[in-house]
Amino acid sequence: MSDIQARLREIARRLLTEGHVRVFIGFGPGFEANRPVPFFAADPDAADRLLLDEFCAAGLARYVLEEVREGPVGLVARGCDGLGLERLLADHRVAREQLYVVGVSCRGVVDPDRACAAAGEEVRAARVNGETVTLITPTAERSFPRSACLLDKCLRCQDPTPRIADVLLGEAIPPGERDLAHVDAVERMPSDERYRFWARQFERCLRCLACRQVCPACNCVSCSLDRPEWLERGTGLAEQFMFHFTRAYHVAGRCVACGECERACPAGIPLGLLNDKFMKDLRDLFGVAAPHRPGDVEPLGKFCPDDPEGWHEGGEGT
Amino acid sequence: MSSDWQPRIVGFACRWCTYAGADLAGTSRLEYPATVRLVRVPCSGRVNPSFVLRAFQRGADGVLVAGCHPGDCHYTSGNLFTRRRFSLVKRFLEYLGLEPERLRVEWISAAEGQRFAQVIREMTDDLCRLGPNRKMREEP
Amino acid sequence: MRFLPATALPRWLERLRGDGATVWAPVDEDGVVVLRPWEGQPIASRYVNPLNSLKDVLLPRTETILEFEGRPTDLAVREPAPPQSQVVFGTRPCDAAAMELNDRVFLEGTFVDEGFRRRRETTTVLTVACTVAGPHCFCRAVGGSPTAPRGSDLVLHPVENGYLPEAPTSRGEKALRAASDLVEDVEHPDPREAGRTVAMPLAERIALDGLAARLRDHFEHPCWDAISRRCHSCGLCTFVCPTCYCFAVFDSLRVTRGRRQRGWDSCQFKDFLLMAGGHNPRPTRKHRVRQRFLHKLCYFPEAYGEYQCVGCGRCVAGCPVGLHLPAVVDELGEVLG
Amino acid sequence: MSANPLVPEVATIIDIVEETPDVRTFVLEPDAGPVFAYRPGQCAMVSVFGVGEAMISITSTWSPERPLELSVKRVGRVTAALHEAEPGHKVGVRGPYGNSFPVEEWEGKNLLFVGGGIGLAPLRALINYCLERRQSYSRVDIVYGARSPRDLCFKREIFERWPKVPGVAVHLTVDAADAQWQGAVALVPHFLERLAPSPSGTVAVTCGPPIMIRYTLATLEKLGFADEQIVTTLELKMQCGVGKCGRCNIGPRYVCLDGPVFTRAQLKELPQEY
Repeated sequence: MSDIQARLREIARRLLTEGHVRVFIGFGPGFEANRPVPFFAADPDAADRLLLDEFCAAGLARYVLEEVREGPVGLVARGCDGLGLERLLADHRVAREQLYVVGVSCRGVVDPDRACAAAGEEVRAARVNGETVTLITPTAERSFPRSACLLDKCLRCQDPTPRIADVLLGEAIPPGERDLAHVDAVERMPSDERYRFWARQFERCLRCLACRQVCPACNCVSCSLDRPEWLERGTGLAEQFMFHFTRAYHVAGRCVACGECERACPAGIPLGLLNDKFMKDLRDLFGVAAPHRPGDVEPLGKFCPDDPEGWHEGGEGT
Repeated sequence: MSSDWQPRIVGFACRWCTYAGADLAGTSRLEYPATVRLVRVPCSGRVNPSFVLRAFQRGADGVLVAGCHPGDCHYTSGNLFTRRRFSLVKRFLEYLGLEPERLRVEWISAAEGQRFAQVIREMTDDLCRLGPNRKMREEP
Repeated sequence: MRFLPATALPRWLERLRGDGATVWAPVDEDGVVVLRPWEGQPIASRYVNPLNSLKDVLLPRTETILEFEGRPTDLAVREPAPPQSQVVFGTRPCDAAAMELNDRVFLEGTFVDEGFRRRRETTTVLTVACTVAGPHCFCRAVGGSPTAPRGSDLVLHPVENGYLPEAPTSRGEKALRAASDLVEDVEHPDPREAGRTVAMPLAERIALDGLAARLRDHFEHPCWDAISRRCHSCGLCTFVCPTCYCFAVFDSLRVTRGRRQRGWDSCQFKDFLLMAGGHNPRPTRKHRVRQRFLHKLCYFPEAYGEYQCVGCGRCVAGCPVGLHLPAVVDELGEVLG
Repeated sequence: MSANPLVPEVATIIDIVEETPDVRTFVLEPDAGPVFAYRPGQCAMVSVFGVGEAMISITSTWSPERPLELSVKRVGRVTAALHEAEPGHKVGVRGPYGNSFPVEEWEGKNLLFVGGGIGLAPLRALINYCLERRQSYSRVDIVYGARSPRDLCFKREIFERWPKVPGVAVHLTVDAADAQWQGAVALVPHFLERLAPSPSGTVAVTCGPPIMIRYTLATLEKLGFADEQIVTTLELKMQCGVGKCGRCNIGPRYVCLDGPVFTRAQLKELPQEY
């Protein structure tokens, strides 16, 4: 990665020096060494503080919305960031010529808490290989399965490489199939148990709106979730269901599966299970790619004359 | 639950077909339980899925979304969007734990008074078996 | 010194519940530890802090102020019944201290916040002291300690197979009386001392001395632009914070019946100060992030003589972009010297 | 009355006066007991049950038997709902909130009131208070402007009652005249500059939309008014009115407790965030 980081800095410096972009968005050092934070390099020298490692967790696409107001933006993009950018482009929230995308392939981001639990001490560095992750601690260097180290969102990733890069650093990794098996497990529950499962999840919801604020698909200028006629401010269970139903439905067919909502949720609500349910049914009923590729007509913005009637074939173990 | 309990069904009915079909059921003196309150909408495509959830929130035991048969939409294609949308929404509400019988989507034309009455009879039977809905419902 | 065996815990809580109180305890829900009304379910033991703090108990997410019924010309308004007594088990010393900070806001000054007062006076806080600090903890940097009794009615110091209870208040002593037959006498050194040796690396890294005074003159400092730039304007930090208390008042109406409630609100939401005419005094992230941190680090100390932070670490663990209090203190320290 | 400061008293609207196309004065009488005592400049939280609450400055001057008057411009959800209300309707009211104009400190001085649009509402309470104690104050000048003649509030007072009081001058202006308008056509700050009142022994009190206040303050400064001689009121979003909800603070000050009345000197001490 360090070679790619050096090339990234070089490109960012050039873009800023030549005035192609006003700001370059990437990652910079965070308060804790294994938690880099989004960083905005506004001058060529700041480009040297850009870093790129296995701990860069936050999605960057959403920042573009605000940053392009002042001029063209450069940014580093993994597969998930790339899909987020495609979402914003398809929604006409930004224009392609306002962006300079430096693509990198990503094999997964290490969750420092999870890795620390696996390694038993603070993790200083990591290498993500094929099926294993090597964690480097002050005392040892050991390998663990991906599921013991990576962020949840990365375990189901289907797009390691962005499709819209202006320049790609390193090798492209071909896209795969999104694994939606975790949806099946919920579908198999009896309906009362399923209701209790979701009620328990939603009861924890603080309504902090982090899921919406980090989401590249939740880019509307004004949101029905802020309007009391659509969503009352009370936090009773009924309103929590309304909130989560509305959030998930409004990104149905538009969600790019970047997983940021779930990563951001402080209450550990498995928001991916909601988004992926729509994704699975869109795939099974209407043959929509999972996730739907932004740019084509949205799956809920069109129809086929011979669409199936999905309500006859719920096929769930109720 | 007392034996004379009757479910409350909120029916969103397209004015061009189902609403007229319900009228026909009435003028034909067809018998069906008085369990449904119809909300007339210009097209089944007007039914925002939030309406359905709101109805359950505020005390509906069942919800019917009904419009013109595919191909017969007064606005050409409104019900074709409905078909896609409610294919997903119905499955999603079941995924959240709602019993499948509580939400029905039906195509009922202005001539199908019989069909309307039959759907309400079936729904009422199903809901009587299930009892009052408590899921996603707000505290009274 | 008194000793409460861990095995006696459920029986004790059951007795407290039997007295008609709602008992809250940390339970593990799908891997997330949450304070919940306890009805005999297994009590979580391995946690740094529950997702929700004492704030959830004393200043609930939503609370009814009044109910009304009738027509516009003939309307009856009634207040809800006063809250039941509550017992909270398993809160940490930082959260207990946070409630003393909220006491300053809600119980002092021209007006007393009646909703808060009633809950506060009928709630017994049974704190479980910390024997280890989590990676995000920094209570020591803001004057707290893993074993401090501030804000607690009873502090339970965990030792092998049980707890050493310490009752700073008579309310705590009363709660402990319900366990008088379960408590044994043991010899043990002062358990508060253990708090001094708990390693807390994050607390070592931030320096708050004199920061309030330095911030006063830097309202317009350009650093606020840089600090706030990565903020997504969600309300996560404010909602998980045990000391943040901002609320909104809102009505709901069902034909002829309705209620007025208050519920948590966040100064980080863009419409927090939006007025009916369209004027918004804090229209940008910079305004809002600055408000949050100046409130905690400058305005609150000016009014009450201490920082509005107890170092619970929830913002550190939660913020999706690492914009939490220690990070901001660190960044401010760099630019303000 | 409830021990909970957030619980309002129920009051009945006994009269509604249409001041302008979008301003109405609501005359309220609490259903149980007399109106709370209040001073000029203080506010009340008014609520339409089922819609919400809004902080409104009190337009009447207090006396034990006088009903409460609130002049409300239709701008948002609550004020729109109030405008839909009719006499006989019940509303909630709680208060009084905030500080008030330091009228005792001003005794013996000249008073200059500068109002714009609905900004005359809090000034009306103050002006009537001072005119009821006419002998305590020296010369009184009332400068008032609105967008158009029909947008001028409290027409009976500005045209008839106030000008008749000895030593009181009412100076009216509009941004845009209509066919009947004989008076000045100018923005309030410009109009004020032309009138050029003397700062000597004078207190200037100004209330109006933020943009008018900004330029009025500049004009007053140009005319030689010191910051301590200039008084204004602030308006910020409020939810509780009792210093708890964390909404209306400007730095360490709460508008609901420490305001809404501030001197310009006090405002300069605060972060510029209002």
